[in-house]
Amino acid sequence: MLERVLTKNWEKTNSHKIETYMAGGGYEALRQVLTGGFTPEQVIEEVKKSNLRGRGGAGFPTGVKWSFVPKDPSKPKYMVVNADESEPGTFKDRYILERDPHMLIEGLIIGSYAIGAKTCFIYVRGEYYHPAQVVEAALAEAYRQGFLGNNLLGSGYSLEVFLIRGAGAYICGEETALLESLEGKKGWPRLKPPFPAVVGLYKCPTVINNVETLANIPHIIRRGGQWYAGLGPPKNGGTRLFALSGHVNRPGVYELPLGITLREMIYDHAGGIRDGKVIKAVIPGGSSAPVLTAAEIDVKMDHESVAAIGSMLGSGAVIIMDETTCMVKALARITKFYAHESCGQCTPCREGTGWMLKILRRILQGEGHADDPDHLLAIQGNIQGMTICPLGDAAALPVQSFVTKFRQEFDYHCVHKRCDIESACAVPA
Amino acid sequence: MPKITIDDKEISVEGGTNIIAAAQRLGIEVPHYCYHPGLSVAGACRMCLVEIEKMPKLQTGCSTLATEGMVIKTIAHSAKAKAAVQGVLELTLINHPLDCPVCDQAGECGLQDYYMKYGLYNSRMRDAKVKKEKKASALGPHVMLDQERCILCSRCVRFTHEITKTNEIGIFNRGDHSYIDVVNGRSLENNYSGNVVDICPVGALTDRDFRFQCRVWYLQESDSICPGCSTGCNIKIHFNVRRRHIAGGRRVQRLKPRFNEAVNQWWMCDEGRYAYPSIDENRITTPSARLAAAHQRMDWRDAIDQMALALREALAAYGPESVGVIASPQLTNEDLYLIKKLFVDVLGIAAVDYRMPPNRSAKNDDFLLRADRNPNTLGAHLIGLSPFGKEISTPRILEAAAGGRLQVLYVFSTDLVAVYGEAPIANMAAHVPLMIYQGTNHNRTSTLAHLVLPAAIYAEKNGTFTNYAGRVQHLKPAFAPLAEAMPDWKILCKLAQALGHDFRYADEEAIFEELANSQPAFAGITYAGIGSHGWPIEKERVLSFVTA
Amino acid sequence: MTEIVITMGKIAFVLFCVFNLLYVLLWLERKQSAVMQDRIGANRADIFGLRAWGLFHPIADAIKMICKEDFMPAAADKFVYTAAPFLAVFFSLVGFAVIPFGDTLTLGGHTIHLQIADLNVGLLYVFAMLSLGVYGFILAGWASNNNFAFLGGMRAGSQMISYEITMGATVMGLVILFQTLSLNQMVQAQGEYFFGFIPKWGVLLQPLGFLLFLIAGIAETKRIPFDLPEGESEIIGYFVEYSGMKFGMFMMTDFIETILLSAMLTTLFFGGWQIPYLHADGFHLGGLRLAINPVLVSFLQVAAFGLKVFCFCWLLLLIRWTLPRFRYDQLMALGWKFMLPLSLLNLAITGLVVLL
Amino acid sequence: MRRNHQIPLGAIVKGLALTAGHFFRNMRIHVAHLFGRRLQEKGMVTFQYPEERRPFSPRLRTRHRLTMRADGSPRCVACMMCETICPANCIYITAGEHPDPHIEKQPLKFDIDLGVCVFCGFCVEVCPEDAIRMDTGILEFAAYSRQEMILTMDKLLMKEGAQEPDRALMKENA
Repeated sequence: MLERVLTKNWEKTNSHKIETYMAGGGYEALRQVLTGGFTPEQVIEEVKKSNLRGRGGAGFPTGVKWSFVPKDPSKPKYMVVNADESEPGTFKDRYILERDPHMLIEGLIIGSYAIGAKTCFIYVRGEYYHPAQVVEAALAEAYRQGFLGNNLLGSGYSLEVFLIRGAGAYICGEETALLESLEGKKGWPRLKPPFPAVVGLYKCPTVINNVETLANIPHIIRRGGQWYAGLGPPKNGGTRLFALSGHVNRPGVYELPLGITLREMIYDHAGGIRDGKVIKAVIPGGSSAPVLTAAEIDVKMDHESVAAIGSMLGSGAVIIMDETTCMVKALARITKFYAHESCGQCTPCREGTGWMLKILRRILQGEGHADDPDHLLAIQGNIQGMTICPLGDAAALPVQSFVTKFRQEFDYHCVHKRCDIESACAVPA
Repeated sequence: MPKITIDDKEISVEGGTNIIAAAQRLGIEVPHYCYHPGLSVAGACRMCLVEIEKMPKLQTGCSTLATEGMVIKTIAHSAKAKAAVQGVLELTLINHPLDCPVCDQAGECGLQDYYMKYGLYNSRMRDAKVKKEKKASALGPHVMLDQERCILCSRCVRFTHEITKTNEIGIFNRGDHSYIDVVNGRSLENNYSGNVVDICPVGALTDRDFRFQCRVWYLQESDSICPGCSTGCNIKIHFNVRRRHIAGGRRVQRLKPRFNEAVNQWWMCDEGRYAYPSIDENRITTPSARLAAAHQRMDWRDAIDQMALALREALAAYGPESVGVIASPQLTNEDLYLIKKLFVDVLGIAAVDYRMPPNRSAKNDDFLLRADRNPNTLGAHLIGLSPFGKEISTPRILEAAAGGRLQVLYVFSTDLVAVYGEAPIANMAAHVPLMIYQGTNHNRTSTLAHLVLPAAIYAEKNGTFTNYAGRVQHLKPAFAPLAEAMPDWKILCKLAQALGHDFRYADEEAIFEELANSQPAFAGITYAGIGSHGWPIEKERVLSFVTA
Repeated sequence: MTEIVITMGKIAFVLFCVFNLLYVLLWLERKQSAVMQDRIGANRADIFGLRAWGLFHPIADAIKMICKEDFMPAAADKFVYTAAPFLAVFFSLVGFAVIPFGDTLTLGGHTIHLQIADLNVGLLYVFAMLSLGVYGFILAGWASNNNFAFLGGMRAGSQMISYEITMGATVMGLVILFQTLSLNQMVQAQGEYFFGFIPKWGVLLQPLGFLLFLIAGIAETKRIPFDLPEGESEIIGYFVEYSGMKFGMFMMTDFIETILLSAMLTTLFFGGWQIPYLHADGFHLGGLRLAINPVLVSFLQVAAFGLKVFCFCWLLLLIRWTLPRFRYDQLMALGWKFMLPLSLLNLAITGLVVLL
Repeated sequence: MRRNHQIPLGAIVKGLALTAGHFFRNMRIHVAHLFGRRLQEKGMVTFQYPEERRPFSPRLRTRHRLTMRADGSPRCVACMMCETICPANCIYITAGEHPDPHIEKQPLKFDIDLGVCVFCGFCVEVCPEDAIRMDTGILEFAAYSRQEMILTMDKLLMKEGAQEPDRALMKENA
């Protein structure tokens, strides 16, 4: 059977307690790094070797990202943990925060050490009230144990960690918007370049990592990058948390190696489609990823393979839809989310998402025009690639994929002014 | 100096220049809304997208800096960029109300301009526009807000954040419900609030003062210099003399700042901006003489003759000590030079000064507005109209007048009553046989004067001001003087001729030429050299005169 | 004394007739042109609601002209400017002095010749007066001190000279035939008959002469198609500066000359007051005789003259409302290269025929 | 330069015959009409204007009017398009604030100087609010002074005391 790296403690009682964590070998990696003579460069090297790629969605190699931080000591450096997990369909970080927060804390300490940060912020999604409490408690435990604070384990290295709760904006999951939010401003993404690694929080070099990414660090240090890289296919080190939701019999978070096929994931692990229905579509990487049809579920779930068929692995949130789903309604629901969450800073996303939602709502109300699907495609084309941050693309890609792959459903709606799949295909409020 | 290629044209620009600015130098327009050279880059409107070789995505011209060998195609050459810009413009317009007929911005509106150039013309928008809360509401004493017209370019927000640092305006809410408003019930009240109207590319922020006064296409413009303080902000006078039924026949409709890197950049203060009504209101229109209590209109010829006679008699009977002249730093260098030439050099009068006791309540505001509310104080000084050195001789002149030692007191554009109070000036006027007031507007001093002469106001004048930093700047006339008013120098020439001195000048430039030849501080300066951006007199020269 | 009274009466009668005809012509000018053009014409001037087909319009015209501002250009020659219209009217009116409008009328023993003055050089007199009339126009043009007016005056002068020659040469044919310059004698001579029954009218004796005289006559009156001195669409002409009644006098001159021309045509070519076969004592035709009271005969003759004049007036108006204006070079070419040679030819043939 | 010096005598005679023909024909008919005969034959094209009126073409541009909102206020928002396009410069608008912020702007004064107007209809064409029309059917607006030729907003709005539109004639042809 597959080795469980991140989820091995989850079923234990009091898995969030430091005792439980330390009993399973927790904080040994930290000890190894701080007292075992690891230099920050060596840590980065080990992480590079592990082929660990960012788990937030973009999949950028973590070691490489850390190495971008300038060595220049004139400015403070910051480590920021992005726990603003808001993508619809994604709930993996929440499990780490709630069930094994110390794995994250150990990871962030090692990461901060590697980039030379003296301060670390954990930016937790506002709605994650309970997880935030758990992490807060875990931080207190770590301070008590001397893993945080001044002169960690006598190494001379000091680190302060602050937990900050967001106010509920999806956009603050975007790293520069998150930094703005941290600085106390409106969560508007920044223009890039400059990238945060050079000009980040308070204009200082900043590394922003996803919760799951950092949770992998202790394991990499303890068991070696080589071992970690071997867990997955080439260039995709380690296992990965997939959040399966939708019309499957057993939705939930699954730790699976990268490269497993979507079919295996759905039928072998999640117990197949509920009520024996036929699968219709799958969104493989969070609601912003282009949708896949039932014919495409033999794809291997790693960044390259998914990208090859025009979608993306993203945050590993797999949403499964069966034959009873009206794709127009599904798209309207997704679009509503992005229209609601668009920050309003740049024109295409601000105006385009709202317009697309209005059109989709109109189609659902039976007032669609034959050329509305074409308009949707044209509008998404005017958003995609034109915006400051990826939210524009996130809103545009589902529209593009839904309308092109399920065009007949949209046309049916527009021509017949009703739905032929769901008898009560209501308009999302 | 990176060398870049824009639309097949090569140009070398300084490092750090963005693509919009580089293209501008080549005369290529990159459409934009949120970018303003005086503000930080926001990159929000997405109108300035250009195609850059070796970059897969379109880049914004505002935030992309020129780097060596960059090959850029603007919408004129790139179909991809053009389609993108058209798409962005379409999105900008979908929620914009169609109220151009009532919008003051119409005619100088970025949306209208770009729509005509790059618009799709056929609307695909079938759905209702987003309604916002504030339609035509006041944002402050000078600025009107219409949230629906706003395209959220954030220029105004950045202006109050970066230039005035007052942070009154913010963008609230999210997505297509975003709107601009003032923060926490504050009001947009700072001395530079009018500038947000200038930088607003659409009709979201309009000028309350200009509201519904005149459609902008009726306006003509003329370059001038603000006479409000010694900064001498470069301005444009927007006036309407073609359709006189508009705005009650007022000629000047508004003032706008004119870019001058060395003086005011893109900005001007509200105090200067809204001071224009004096150009058309309460003007002295004809020469008049005070008979008993009332003033009676008279001919220019009679007025000049009367002055000349009085001066000649006073000089003959009582000598030059019997004449006092109070000049004004509101006058141009040309006017002041002639005052000096006529009264000091030719007639030998010593009691000539232009200085008033400083107004203690006026302060520099660390940006544009200066405590000295006169545009040409340094000019008057450099011309040499401070004969008693550092000491201000105005009170002495007035004292002499009140003591009956003056036969003629000639006051230029200075409201003595405002400075010294009504009673002393009335008393003084009663003791001088002839008090002449030559100025632009009626005031209490003109009421007390025995002879009132109408002078042209700055908008009607050709001439130069010297600002506090020694920059000689040229103001051009927007229109002819009102009614019978004449530029001060012409009045002085007529007076000089009536006194038998051959003062003849073709125009203001001829006077300035003589001034430049005779006054070392102005040596080498010509109107052509001043141009539209002014001529800075070297600092050492200015200092040597100020301290001398 | 009686002679003077009778002469005064004749003058009054002629002026009465001329002015009334003038009045009618003013009305006719409007009405005839309207009828020709399928219109109704001026009909709105009314007296107490009575419109009378527009007959009151000439009155309205007169009132308007008299009430209008009498404008005079500052640079005009005051005296000449004022005198010019009077000259024009005067010379056109005095032409009527020698026109015989009837034979004789015997009343209470007095035999009255129905002609104001029977000059033996009557024809020359008319031409003389017509020639003098041009002074009115030239002086009007000159005195206005306006280039366009002056141009109009000069055009009038040159046009008069050009066509007067033709006119004179044409009439010479008749003079040769009738052997007299007296208009009355000419009319008398037209009371004879060819072959005993065809009236010996000038038009039959001189058909070409009639045509040439008609054309030259129209040119003399300066009316369309020879209205170059006016030329409303180009220069407006010698009266451009005139207004009010002074302008009205020029207008009157136009119409008086039309009447004079009609009278001349009648007198010279259409038997004047002659009614074929009507003699002093009644109708004579072959063996037929019908005695009529001589007074009635005189009346009939005067009426016949009037009718003929009226018919010519009608014809002149018809021409005026039908033809477009000539170009100036065409006018001159027509006068000098076409009409003058033809009139000389006419004279030569007539002379030859008479000689033979 | 070649000039045609020929006198078209034939054409002159033809022309005279034509006009004389009309004269006699119409005289005959006019006289017959006087006695109430041959009324079906038309002798002239003239309409006896004040007594006898022709129906107007619906496209005819007649005196202007300003259209109103339901509450009787002008639809005009004083955008000055008409004033701007007017080739005769005969429209004089003074704008002011409207109490309703959704209308925002209204004319305080709206004068048209009919003595200057050339009736080109550009103002109607250019109006974005359908606020000005030239469909009143009023063609008679002679006045004794220049001042009376200026139509004020009240007159243009066809308020009380204003000349009534001659709509009957407009409709006949519409």
